[in-house]
Amino acid sequence: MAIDLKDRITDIGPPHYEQFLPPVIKENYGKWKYHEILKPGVLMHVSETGDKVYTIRAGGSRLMSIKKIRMICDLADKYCGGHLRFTSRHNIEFMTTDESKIDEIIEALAELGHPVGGMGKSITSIVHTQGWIHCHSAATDASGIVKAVMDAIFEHYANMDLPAKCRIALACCLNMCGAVHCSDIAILGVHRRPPIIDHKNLRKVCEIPNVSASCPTAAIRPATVEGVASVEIIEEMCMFCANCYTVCPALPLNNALNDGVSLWVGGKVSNARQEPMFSKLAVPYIENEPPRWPTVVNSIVNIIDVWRKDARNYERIGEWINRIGWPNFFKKTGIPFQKEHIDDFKHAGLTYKRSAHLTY
Amino acid sequence: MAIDLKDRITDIGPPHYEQFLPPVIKENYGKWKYHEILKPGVLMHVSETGDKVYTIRAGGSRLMSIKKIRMICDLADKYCGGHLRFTSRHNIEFMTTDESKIDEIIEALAELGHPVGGMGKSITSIVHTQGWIHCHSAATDASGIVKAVMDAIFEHYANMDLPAKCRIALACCLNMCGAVHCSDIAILGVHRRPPIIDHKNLRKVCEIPNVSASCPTAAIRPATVEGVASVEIIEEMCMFCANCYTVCPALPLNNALNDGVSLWVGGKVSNARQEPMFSKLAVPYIENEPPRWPTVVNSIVNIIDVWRKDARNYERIGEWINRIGWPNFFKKTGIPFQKEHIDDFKHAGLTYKRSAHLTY
Amino acid sequence: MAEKTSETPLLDELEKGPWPSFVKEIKMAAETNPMGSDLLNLLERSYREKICHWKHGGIVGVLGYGGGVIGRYNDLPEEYPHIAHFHTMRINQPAGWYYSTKALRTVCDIWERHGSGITNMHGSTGDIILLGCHTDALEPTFQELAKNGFDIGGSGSDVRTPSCCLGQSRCEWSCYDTMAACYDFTMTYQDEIHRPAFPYKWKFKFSGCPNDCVAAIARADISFIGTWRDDIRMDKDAVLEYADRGLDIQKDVVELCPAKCIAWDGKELCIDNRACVHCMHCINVMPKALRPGTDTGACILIGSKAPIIEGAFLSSVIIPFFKMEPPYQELKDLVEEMWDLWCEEGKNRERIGEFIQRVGMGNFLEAVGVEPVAEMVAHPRENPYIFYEEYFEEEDEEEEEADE
Amino acid sequence: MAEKTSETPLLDELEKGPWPSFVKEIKMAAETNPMGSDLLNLLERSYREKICHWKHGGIVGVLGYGGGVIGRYNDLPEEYPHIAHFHTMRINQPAGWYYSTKALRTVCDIWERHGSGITNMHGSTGDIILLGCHTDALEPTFQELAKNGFDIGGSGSDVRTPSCCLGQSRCEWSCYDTMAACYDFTMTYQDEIHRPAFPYKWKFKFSGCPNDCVAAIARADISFIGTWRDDIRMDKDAVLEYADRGLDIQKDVVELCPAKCIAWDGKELCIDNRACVHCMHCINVMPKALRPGTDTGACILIGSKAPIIEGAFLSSVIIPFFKMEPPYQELKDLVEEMWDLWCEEGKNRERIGEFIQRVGMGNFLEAVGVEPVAEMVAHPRENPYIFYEEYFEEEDEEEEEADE
Ligand code: SRM
Ligand code: SRM
Ligand code: SRM
Ligand code: SRM
Ligand code: SF4
Ligand code: SF4
Ligand code: SF4
Ligand code: SF4
Ligand code: SF4
Ligand code: SF4
Ligand code: SF4
Ligand code: SF4
Repeated sequence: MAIDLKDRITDIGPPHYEQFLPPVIKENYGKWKYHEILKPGVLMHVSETGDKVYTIRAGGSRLMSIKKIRMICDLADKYCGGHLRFTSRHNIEFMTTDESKIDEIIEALAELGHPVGGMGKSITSIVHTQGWIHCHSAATDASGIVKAVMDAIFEHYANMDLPAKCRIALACCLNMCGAVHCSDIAILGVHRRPPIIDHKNLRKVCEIPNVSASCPTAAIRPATVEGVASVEIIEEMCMFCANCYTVCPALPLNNALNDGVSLWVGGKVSNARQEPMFSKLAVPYIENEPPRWPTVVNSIVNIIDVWRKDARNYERIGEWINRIGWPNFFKKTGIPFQKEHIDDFKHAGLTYKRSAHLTY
Repeated sequence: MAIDLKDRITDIGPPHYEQFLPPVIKENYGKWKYHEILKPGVLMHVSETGDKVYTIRAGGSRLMSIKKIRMICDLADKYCGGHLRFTSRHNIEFMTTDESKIDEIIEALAELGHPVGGMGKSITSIVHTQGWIHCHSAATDASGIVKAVMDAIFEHYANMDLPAKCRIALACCLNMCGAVHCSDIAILGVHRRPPIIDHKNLRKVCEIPNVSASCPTAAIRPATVEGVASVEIIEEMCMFCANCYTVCPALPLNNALNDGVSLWVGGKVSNARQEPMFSKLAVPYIENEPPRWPTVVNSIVNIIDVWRKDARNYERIGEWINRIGWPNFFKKTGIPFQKEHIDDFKHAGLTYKRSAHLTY
Repeated sequence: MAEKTSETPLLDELEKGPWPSFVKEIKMAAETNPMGSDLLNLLERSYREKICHWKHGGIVGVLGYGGGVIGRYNDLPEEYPHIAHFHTMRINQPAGWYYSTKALRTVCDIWERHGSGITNMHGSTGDIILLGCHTDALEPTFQELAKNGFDIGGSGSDVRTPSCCLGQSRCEWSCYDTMAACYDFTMTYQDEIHRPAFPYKWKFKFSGCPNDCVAAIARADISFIGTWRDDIRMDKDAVLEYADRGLDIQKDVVELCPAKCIAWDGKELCIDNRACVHCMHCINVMPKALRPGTDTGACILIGSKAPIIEGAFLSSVIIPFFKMEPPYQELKDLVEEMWDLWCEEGKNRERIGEFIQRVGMGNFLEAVGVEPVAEMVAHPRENPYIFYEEYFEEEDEEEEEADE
Repeated sequence: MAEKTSETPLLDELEKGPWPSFVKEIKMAAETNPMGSDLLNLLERSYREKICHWKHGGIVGVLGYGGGVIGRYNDLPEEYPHIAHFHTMRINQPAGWYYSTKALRTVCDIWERHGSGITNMHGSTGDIILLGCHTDALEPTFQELAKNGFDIGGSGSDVRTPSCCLGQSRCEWSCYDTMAACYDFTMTYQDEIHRPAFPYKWKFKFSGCPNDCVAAIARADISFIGTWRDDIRMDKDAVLEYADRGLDIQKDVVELCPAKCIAWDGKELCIDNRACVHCMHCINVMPKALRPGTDTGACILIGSKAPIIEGAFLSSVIIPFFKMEPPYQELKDLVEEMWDLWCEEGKNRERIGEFIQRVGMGNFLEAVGVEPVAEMVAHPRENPYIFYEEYFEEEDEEEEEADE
């Protein structure tokens, strides 16, 4: 295909945001004074100037057709002067200065299939990744589990009935696209079988020294197999990280029988109260159960329920566990504690219980 | 020397403790009910049986001549029915059931040069090691600094005038004999110059592969030097741990010009309130200043003074710092923060400040 | 009877329930574009077989750019020919994800002409993801987008599209103008976004306050988190109003303050601002009564990333407080200093966070010319393995630098 | 004029001041034994030159024992001939460091006859240290001591002399009989104390309660820390007495409770014992009012050590609660199980704590037959690098053990 280099435009960067701001936002930029959540999914910001803007937050499915985007544009044209925004968690926000329009907007959104909520002490959209929709590395689907989980915990999206915010995220493999590692609840796709080596092609598609070097546990060694130069993998050294597969397509880890999902809890990002924390392993493995992953869904519902009943006001999951202790988390949720929960990576020793601070 | 094997006694273990217990201790063993500190260095334990025992704790110098031990035995014979004990921190305890004898015992101890104190919210004896008195590895003396420091902070030994207990320990090299690594204040002898290799003798006294293997940073490599098999050391990889010297006498690290002392703060052992903690680096290096190490002494006096004035009741040094934050510790004590304070060993990353929780 | 009513019975299950359904979205796209129906069918197959059908990506892209397109081919191209090529294009979102419907419609129109009509609004890094493009369509899509003001983001070892919270545009807590900063850095580093030249990826994220609504501390090689140095502003009447309305200030604010620096006697709230660690909690609970101070700026942190391969990191403090004023020259100088060092000494696929950990924070600071300060550490070292750098020699009694 | 009044002007400085002076002690020893004066002079020289004059130890000892004597020679034997040999003998202290004056005098008499007359009461591990012995005198000293009931402790790769807090002998908080346990373990492992056969040293320490007065958690390969499972015993009147005497219970007790499980309304103290983490603080502050419960035992932790070479460790929980009843057979079985594994697979100079870290706690537990429980970790893993041990094969759909 011939490319016309003359008129070609590059390196222009994104459009400047200013042109997209609703007038009330532009005029009160930097002048906001306080806000209130008027009801689930509806936020009022009040400016030093006395101006007010009402924000209606609608759940997004992230994967959107252009048809839907156009329908949403219609809505924004009708009620919001042709402006809208998305949030850092894939939700869609409609802003208006006209308080009386709030309910109409909510109704219109409902017709489009987009419920309003996810504010304050609630669960908002699940940050997630590609899964079987697009990624070669996925150990599970993304959008499907997300949909199943959100359906099951929808009441906590639509109502502010939790002790604190609860942020759920999903990543379909250990690359962890998204902030999965710091989520109140993280759903993580895992492989459990070492790469099945495509000996015939390996040499053609990958450089053997690079492949060996890519393995963090040094499980991969150059080897001649059935006469061709290839590699061998010491299976019991493999921790299924897929770094080798990222580097070399002849080492696929995807495996229908063994891939699945692990659950992690207690992470957070904000500095509010306790410092940001990583999520920790709760359930090492649940097999893939498409289309609605009932075991994953039930496990999450259970964790949320136990937390909801046991936590104090403003205690996010990790903060709650820090107070009651991990042994009580396992006791109260009924999740069995296993060998897999005990860290054995580089800093493992620092995760052992190095005091006699125990409950009985 | 001929050894008579017939009557030789071995593997008898220590004498059974029971024979050494004062009668009141034996009779009330396991029946104690509560205690009170009557005044500095004097403890009263009350038994379920109504019995009481008074304990007078005298500072020990740890290094003791048999002459002194005999004098102390005389004292114990006179006042304590011929019994006494030592504590886990080298102090000497005299027990009596006769409250009226307490002051006499204190006076008699004073005559022997052994002051009474070290209980409750005070500083007790400094746990320490051999230093130049006996160890080949010592980067500083032990008993000398300990004496100088105790003289300077004696008021806090003799009075209970601190926010909480303060436990000081000294180790004369990185082997850290003693619980130096978990002390409120730790004094640690440090080498700062890589081993000076005795090429001529190395091969004779050590096995070269063992020597190379002993270095945790792989700074040591076999090499032929001036015609003899020996090793070479990549100086900028040396962190002065002396592990090679422990394994091989031909690699001495002791060095008059470069050896000295580092100070560490904020450790604790007990589970009371906060969990046990390691001490952290406060002052990376102070040169050896025998006989009274004034810079070490002044630095410690300063840290104790700042803590004493700033801490809340029951806050040990580490707990106090955990509340005010390390930046404030450095600010308030005036100790400069340097590159050396930033960890660069295996788990270094976990010591970086991974949040925006800062004071300004 | 052999023919079932639907070809995607498993996926159809995911049309049920209150949450918006991505399956419905794919079906909408499929109405007008066969890529959509191929995708639907292939996904149904994945649901049946419990495995994905995408091959390891190849290198595809647009002329002169080294990233921004993720190549993707399915492993059954005969059966699903319309998505034999199914690349994604990462398109820079506008800062704060604000759009006019006009701009959005333009993107839709272009994507209708050239691609699958399926998008992600947005990807995890923040880009508009155009999902499903044939190799031949990449360049025309790009040029049409460019003519309409949109550009491609990053992938591979380059700067990724920076992102930010909505900041001062609608949030009263934003301690600097996140959208302005994000835009400015994005424009300054166009070359680094489009032409990968680093050991690995580099992400900028900007949050206006310590609530960190873009999760900057968890997933940016450099994280700018707004904060303030002076006192929390307080409206005493509004405090009482919250108390009157039933807020248990003692339990819900005072006792949760991590610095334990708030006191409340039922009438007055007292904050020891020198002890405050700027966590935002009290402000979050009483937005009408409390606000960050007016001496505002950002705490700048470095090095967060996902777990591959050293384990996940959170960013760590490198500049405790910085007045975020354009053109941010000092910051850019520092960023470039860090890049130079990392490019010179970083290993392939080594993120800056891993690099710092490998060479040591102290050495890193020295190399980029930043003074160590106590704010950079949670606590000083616990181990005694200090690399003292100089020693005296017997001969001269002079301090010598150990050669490095 | 050339002759100074004292030969040890530097050390003399350390005779001043209120704290007991070790210099005076050496001088006392020097009165009757030339080893003392040689030591004094050599130390003065070290003070002048800022360096020690001891050579790396050689292997010396008593017949049939592999440890307990630290060989020491000075590097200037011509000048300091009496301490050319200056070994130390480590003698087991009695549990709890109680003595009769008779026994102590006996030790002194023996040491007067054979050694320098200088001791450490006691060494850091807990032994009586007889400081300064000629090689020839080792065996006679040992045999005389043995005849009087004393034995030699450990050094090198063996079990070191166990030690304990004074426990129930004088402390109301002791949750088990520390002295009995310490004595029992010491006697059981005589062979392991005297004949080194391990990869490295092994230390037992016994503390009666979580105050941990022998610092067991910081410096024992296995640490026994007393604790209780039932409720803290409370004397309500005594609580009020403390309050009356001016104790600020809210500030000094309630607010410092790490479990935040105490409430005080000015009249009654309420403890949520299921949330209590058994830290001892409230009990420490009000010993007359509060006491540990009566269902007592010990929390057993493993693996602490000084920093060489992996960095210092604290011991970590291996048995959350154990009823400490003689003959402690289950514990001894576990200890021996651990020794077997460590001897088999430990590297030379690798402490058990380092060994566990290297092979992984999970694998270690499996090998010694202990079930993993959540009490063993501060928190579960944060990284996703799980060694799943089994997987299904396509052919059989059966779960297969990956061969190890
Ligand atoms: C719109 C959005 C920013 C954006 O530029 O897109 C946003 C907007 C607001 N955030 Fe946020 N946050 C947004 C993502 C986040 C994230 C990032 C994430 O979840 O990935 C975080 C960090 C989460 C974490 O810690 O794991 C975040 C942590 C907070 C917090 C701290 C909560 C806590 O207690 O830990 C607050 C304070 C509060 O809600 O009281 C907050 C408060 C707010 C306020 C009240 C700020 C304001 O004055 O306007 C905004 C509405 C709150 C609400 O939804 O309840 N925002 N907020 C993001 C909406 C996401 C969504 O669609 O649900
Ligand atoms: C599209 C996206 C997921 C999504 O559905 O939103 C994505 C998709 C991929 N990521 Fe990612 N990453 C995406 C955001 C992230 C994030 C989140 C972020 O940027 O805030 C992270 C974690 C933060 C970080 O950078 O560490 C992330 C961490 C990774 C990693 C691990 C990097 C590491 O240092 O640990 C890899 C592996 C790699 O680079 O080889 C990776 C690799 C990949 C690749 C290119 C797969 C590969 O191995 O080649 C995925 C292509 C999938 C596909 O077929 O489209 N992706 N990736 C996100 C980009 C969309 C966008 O531009 O807006
Ligand atoms: C005698 C001795 C045990 C022994 O068998 O020898 C002992 C005896 C007592 N300790 Fe201890 N402790 C002894 C070493 C320790 C140690 C070990 C050490 O320092 O190396 C610790 C851990 C230190 C640490 O955490 O770093 C220790 C931490 C405690 C604590 C916890 C203090 C805290 O707040 O952290 C208490 C409780 C208290 O004092 O309130 C305590 C309380 C006690 C009591 C009150 C127990 C009792 O009811 O009898 C005893 C007298 C207290 C006093 O001296 O104030 N004892 N105590 C040790 C005396 C050492 C000395 O001569 O000074
Ligand atoms: C005598 C004593 C110090 C003292 O003055 O009290 C001592 C002295 C020595 N220790 Fe120690 N250690 C002594 C208690 C300790 C302790 C404390 C304890 O046992 O509670 C520790 C820390 C706890 C631990 O075990 O980790 C300790 C950790 C070390 C280490 C580092 C071990 C490690 O794994 O990190 C070494 C190095 C080695 O083993 O090669 C060491 C090595 C040594 C050697 C044998 C030097 C060597 O490298 O060969 C020292 C002989 C000095 C001498 O000339 O007498 N010593 N050593 C202590 C024994 C007295 C006793 O039996 O009562
Ligand atoms: S998390 Fe893994 S599988 Fe999912 S999109 Fe990212 S790289 Fe692909
Ligand atoms: S998956 Fe990871 S651990 Fe396993 S062989 Fe590949 S690179 Fe090594
Ligand atoms: S700390 Fe070092 S120098 Fe001091 S006694 Fe122990 S091994 Fe010897
Ligand atoms: S002192 Fe330690 S780091 Fe230095 S060469 Fe010797 S073993 Fe290696
Ligand atoms: S990070 Fe702070 S400034 Fe930005 S949107 Fe969130 S709360 Fe507002
Ligand atoms: S911002 Fe956080 S630390 Fe500061 S006063 Fe408020 S709650 Fe306390
Ligand atoms: S550890 Fe506990 S039981 Fe032992 S002496 Fe100390 S306070 Fe008493
Ligand atoms: S023992 Fe410690 S944790 Fe338990 S109630 Fe008392 S102070 Fe709280």
